[in-house]
Amino acid sequence: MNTFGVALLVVWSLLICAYGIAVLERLTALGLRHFRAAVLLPLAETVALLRQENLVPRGADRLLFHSAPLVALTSIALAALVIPLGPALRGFDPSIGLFYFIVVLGPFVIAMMNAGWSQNSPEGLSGTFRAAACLISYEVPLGFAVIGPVMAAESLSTARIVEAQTGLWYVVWQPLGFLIYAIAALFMTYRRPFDLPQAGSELAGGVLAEYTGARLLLFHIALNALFFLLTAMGVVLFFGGWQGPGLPGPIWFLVKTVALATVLLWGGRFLPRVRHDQMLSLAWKILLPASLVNVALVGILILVFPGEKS
Amino acid sequence: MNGPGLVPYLITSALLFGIGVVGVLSQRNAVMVLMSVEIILNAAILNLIAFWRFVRPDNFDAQVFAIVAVTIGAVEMAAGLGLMLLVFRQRGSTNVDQLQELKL
Amino acid sequence: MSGLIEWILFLALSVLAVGMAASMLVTMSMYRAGLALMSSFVALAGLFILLNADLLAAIQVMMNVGGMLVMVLFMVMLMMDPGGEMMWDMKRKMHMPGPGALSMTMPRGAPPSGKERQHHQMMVDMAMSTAQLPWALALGAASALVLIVLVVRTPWPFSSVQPTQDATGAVGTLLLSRYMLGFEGAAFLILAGIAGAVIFARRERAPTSRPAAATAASGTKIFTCPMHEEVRQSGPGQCPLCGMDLTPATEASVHHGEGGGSA
Amino acid sequence: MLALPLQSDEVPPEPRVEEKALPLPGKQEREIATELMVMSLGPVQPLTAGPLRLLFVCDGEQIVAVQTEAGYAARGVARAMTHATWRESAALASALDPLAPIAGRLAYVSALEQLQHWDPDPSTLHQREALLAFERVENHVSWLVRFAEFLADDRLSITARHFPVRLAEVGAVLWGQSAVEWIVPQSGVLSPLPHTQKRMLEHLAAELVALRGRLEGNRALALRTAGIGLLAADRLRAVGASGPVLHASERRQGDVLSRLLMRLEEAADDLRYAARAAVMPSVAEQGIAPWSAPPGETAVTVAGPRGDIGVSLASDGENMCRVTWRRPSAALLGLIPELLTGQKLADAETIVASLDLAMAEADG
Repeated sequence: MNTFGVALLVVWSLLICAYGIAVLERLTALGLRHFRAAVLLPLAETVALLRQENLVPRGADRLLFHSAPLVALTSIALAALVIPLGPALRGFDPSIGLFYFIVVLGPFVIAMMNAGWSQNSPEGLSGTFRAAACLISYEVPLGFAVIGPVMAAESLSTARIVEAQTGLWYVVWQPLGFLIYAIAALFMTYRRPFDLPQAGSELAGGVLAEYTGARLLLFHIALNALFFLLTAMGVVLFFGGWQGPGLPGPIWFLVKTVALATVLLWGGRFLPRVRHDQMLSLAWKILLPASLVNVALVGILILVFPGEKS
Repeated sequence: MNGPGLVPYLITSALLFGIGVVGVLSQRNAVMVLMSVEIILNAAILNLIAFWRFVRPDNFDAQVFAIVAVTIGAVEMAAGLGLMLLVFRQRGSTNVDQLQELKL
Repeated sequence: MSGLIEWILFLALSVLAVGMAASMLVTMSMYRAGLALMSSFVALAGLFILLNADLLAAIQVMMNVGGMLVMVLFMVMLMMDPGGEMMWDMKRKMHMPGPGALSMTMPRGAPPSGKERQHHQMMVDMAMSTAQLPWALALGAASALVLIVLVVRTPWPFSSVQPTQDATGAVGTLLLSRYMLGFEGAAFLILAGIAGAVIFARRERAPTSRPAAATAASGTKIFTCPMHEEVRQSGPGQCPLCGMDLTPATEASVHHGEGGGSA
Repeated sequence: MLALPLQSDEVPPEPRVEEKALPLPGKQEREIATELMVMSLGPVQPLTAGPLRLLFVCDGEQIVAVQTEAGYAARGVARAMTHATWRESAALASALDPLAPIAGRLAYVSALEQLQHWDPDPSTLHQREALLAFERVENHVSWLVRFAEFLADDRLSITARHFPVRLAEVGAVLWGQSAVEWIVPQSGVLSPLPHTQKRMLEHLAAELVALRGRLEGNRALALRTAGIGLLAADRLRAVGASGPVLHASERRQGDVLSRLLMRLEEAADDLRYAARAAVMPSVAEQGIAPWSAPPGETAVTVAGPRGDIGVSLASDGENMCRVTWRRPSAALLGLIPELLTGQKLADAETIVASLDLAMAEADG
C-alpha cells in the first residue's frame, strides 16, 4: 500500500474524529435537545477561526510559534498509525506498538510547551508551567496503567492485545487500571475537570493565550484528535478493541470509542475544576500508588488464574 | 553497494564526543553543562550500538548495556537538576564561574 | 540500491545529530538549546533504527524527549528564560555581530573604568560561555581528531551476520536472567535518584529567610506604618488606614529613604 | 437607559488608580527566586458585576501583590441627585446598584419619609422588608449561577440555574414587571400574595436548605473553596463591610466555601420571611405631596444583597444639598489586595467572585 495514501487517510480520519469529539463535547454540555446546535457549532467556529487574522505577538519566538501546531498534529498523526481499527485495518503493527504510541506522543507535549513559551506573554508562560506540571504528573501513572494489559496479553503489539481479549475484556478484571488510564487521558488532553492549564479567565486561555485564527484551529483539532486517540487506545487496551458479535470490526470499534468518549466527557463535567497543585497530589499520592497496586494485582491474578490470559 | 559500515558511525560518535567536551568545558550555565554531558553519554551509546551491530549482532548484551546507560543518564540528569534547583534558590544563579566556594 | 538509501539516511541523520548538538552550544536561548539537544537525540534514535536497534530508539526518544527534556525545559523556564525572543531582541539592540552565542562571549581582561564599565558588566552577565572557550574548543577538536584517527586506523573485527532475532524479546530475556543484578541495580539507582532529587529540590524554610522585623517583634517596640507615619502602636499588626503590615518604628525611619526596602 | 441630569461641566471622575508603590517581597522570601510576572485582568471580566481592572504581580503561581483599578462604572449618582428633583432622584437611587434597585430606592424613599416625618405603618414596613428580602434572594441565587460557572461544576450550575427562573415567576405575580415602581413615599406596596405562590416560595426555601446541606458535605467542592480567601471578622468590621461576607466571617470560618454556604442560608431565611410577610394586606393610603421635603438631615440604612446600603440626605427645603451613599461593595473592594496576596493565581478567580462585588454600586 502506498505511503502517501495511508498518510492522507490518517489525516482525513483524524479531522473527522476531531470534529466528532467537538460535537460530542457540545452535546454533553448542551444536552441532546440541542443536537442541531451541537452539530453546527464546531463548523461555525471553524469558519470563524479561519476568517480570523493570524496574529503573531510582539517578541514571540517565531520559529517555535509557527511550528508548534504542526509538530503537535504530526505527532498525533504518527501515533494514530498503530491503532487497530479492525482485524487487518491499521497503519502498521510493530512488535512494540503500545510503546511506540506513548513514545510518539512525547513531541506533542513538547509542542504544547513550545506554544506556551514562544508567545512571550506571562499568561502563556504561566499556562506552560501548569501544562508541564500536569505532564510530569500524568506520565508515570499512564505508563503503569497500560502495563496491566501488556502483562495479560504478553505482548506490546496492539493487535495482539486486542486478540488476547477474545474471551474477557480486560476492564472486567482490571477496573483500577482502566480508571487510572481514563483519568490520565483527561489530564493529557486538558479536559474537564483538569482543564486548568487552558481555562480560567485569569490566564485567558493559558498555553494557547496568544494563538488566533488557523493556528488556534490546528491546536483545537490536535487536542480533539488526541482525545479521540486516547479513548481509542483505551478501547484497545481495556474493551476488546474491534471485537464484538454480529457487526464488522471497525463499526464495533467506533461504537465503543464514541461510547467511552461520551462517558469521559460527560463524567468530567460533574466535578469542580481541579487546581494544579491538587492535580499534582492526585497524580503522585493517589494515582501512582494505585497504579502500582494495579500492576501487583494483575500479576497475582495472572498467576492464580493462568487460563484467563488465553 | 553496501550501506555505511562501522567506521562512519564511530566517526559521528567521535564528533558528538568532541562537541560534548567543548560544551562541558566552556559552558557557563550548569544546566548547559549537564546537557553537554548528555551528548557525551549519547556518543558512547551510539558507539555501543554500532559495535553490537557490526561486531557481535548475535549477542544482545550491548543493547542491555545501552539501556542501563540511558537509565543512568536520566537519573544523573534528574539528580543534577535537583542540585541545580537548590543552588539556584540559594544563590540566585547557576553560572559555574560564580560558584567558586570550593575553589582553593 | 538499499545501500545507497542507507548511506543517504545515515549522512542526513548524522549531520542532523552533530549539527544540532553544535547548535545547542551556539544558540542564545537556553530553551532553544534544549530543543536542539532534543533534535540531536531524535536524530540519534534514527541512527539506532538504521542499526536495527528499534527498541533502543524508542527508549531513547521516550527517556530523553518525554522525560528528561521536559525537566530541562522546565528548569530553564523556571530559571531565566522569560519566554519569546528576548535574547535576540537584546542582541539586536546592542548591535552585536556574529552568530548567536558566539557573539556573547565572556569579555577578556580587567574591567575597564568609566563609561565602558557598564557595557563590560552587561557582557559578563549575558555571556553564555566562560573565558575558557578557546581552550575548550581546542581540547574538543583535539579529542575528536584523536578518536577519529584511532577509529580509522584500528583494524576492527567485522562480522557480516545480520541480526535476525526479535531484539525486544532477547533484551527482555537477558535483562531478567543474566543481567538481573544490573537491572535491579538500575532500579535501585533510579530510586536513589528520586530520593536525592526530592531532597535537593525541597524548599528549605531557613529562619534567616524571614524578615528581621518579624522575628524582632516584641511587645515593647513601637510599630508604625511605612505609608502613614502618624500611625503608632505598641505591637505588630496592620495599619488601620491602608492595611499594610506595621514595621518597627526605628527601622521604618531608617529604611524610609529607600522606599519600602525590606529589613 | 437612564438619562442622567448631569450638567455639561459635570464629568464623572476618572478611574482612580492607587498611586502608591506596591509592597513587593524581597528575593529571599519568594518561592521561586526568579522574575516576577505581571498579569492584567479586565477591566471587563466575569468575576465582578461590572468593570474592574485587576493587576496581579505573581511569583510563579503565587500572587505577591495586587492592584485594583476601580471607577470605570462611576456615574456620580450622589452628585447627580443634588441637581435633580426629588422624584427624579428616586430613579437615580434605584440605579445606584442596577442589580439591587429596590435596596437603593427603598433607602432613598425611607430617608425622604423621615424628612417628611411620616411614619410607615407596620404592614407597609413588613411588605417593604419582604421586597428587600426577595431582592436579596434573587441576587444570591444569580450569584450562585455565576459562581458555579467559575468552578466549572455542572451539577451545581444546573441546580442553581432554575432558582432565578422560578423566583422571577413569583416576582411577576407579586409586582408585575417592575417591583421598583411600587416603592413610593407614604404608600403601601403590594397586593397580598396568592397562597399558591407562598407555597412555592416556601418550597424554594426548602430546596435551598437541601442544596446547602448537600454542598456542605461535598468534598470535591471543599477542595477548591475551603481554606482560601480567609477574611477576619474584625478586619471586615474595621473597613465597614456588612452583609453575607461579614456574616460568613462571624459565624463560619470566613473562607470562600463559608461565603457560599452563608449566602444559601440567608437566601433560605429571606425566602421564608418574604413568604410570611407578603401575605399581609396592604394599607394603601397616599399622603399629601410625597415628592417634597422640608429642610433637615437624615440617614437611613437598609439591608441590601451585598451588605447595608445607606444614604444620608440633607435638604434645604427645595432640593437635596448633600447626598452621601454607603456602598457595601466599595468597602470590600479595598480588601482585595490583602485578600489575594499570598494566594495561588488559580484561586484568585474564585476568591474575587466569592465577594460578589457590584462595581456600579462600588463606584457610585
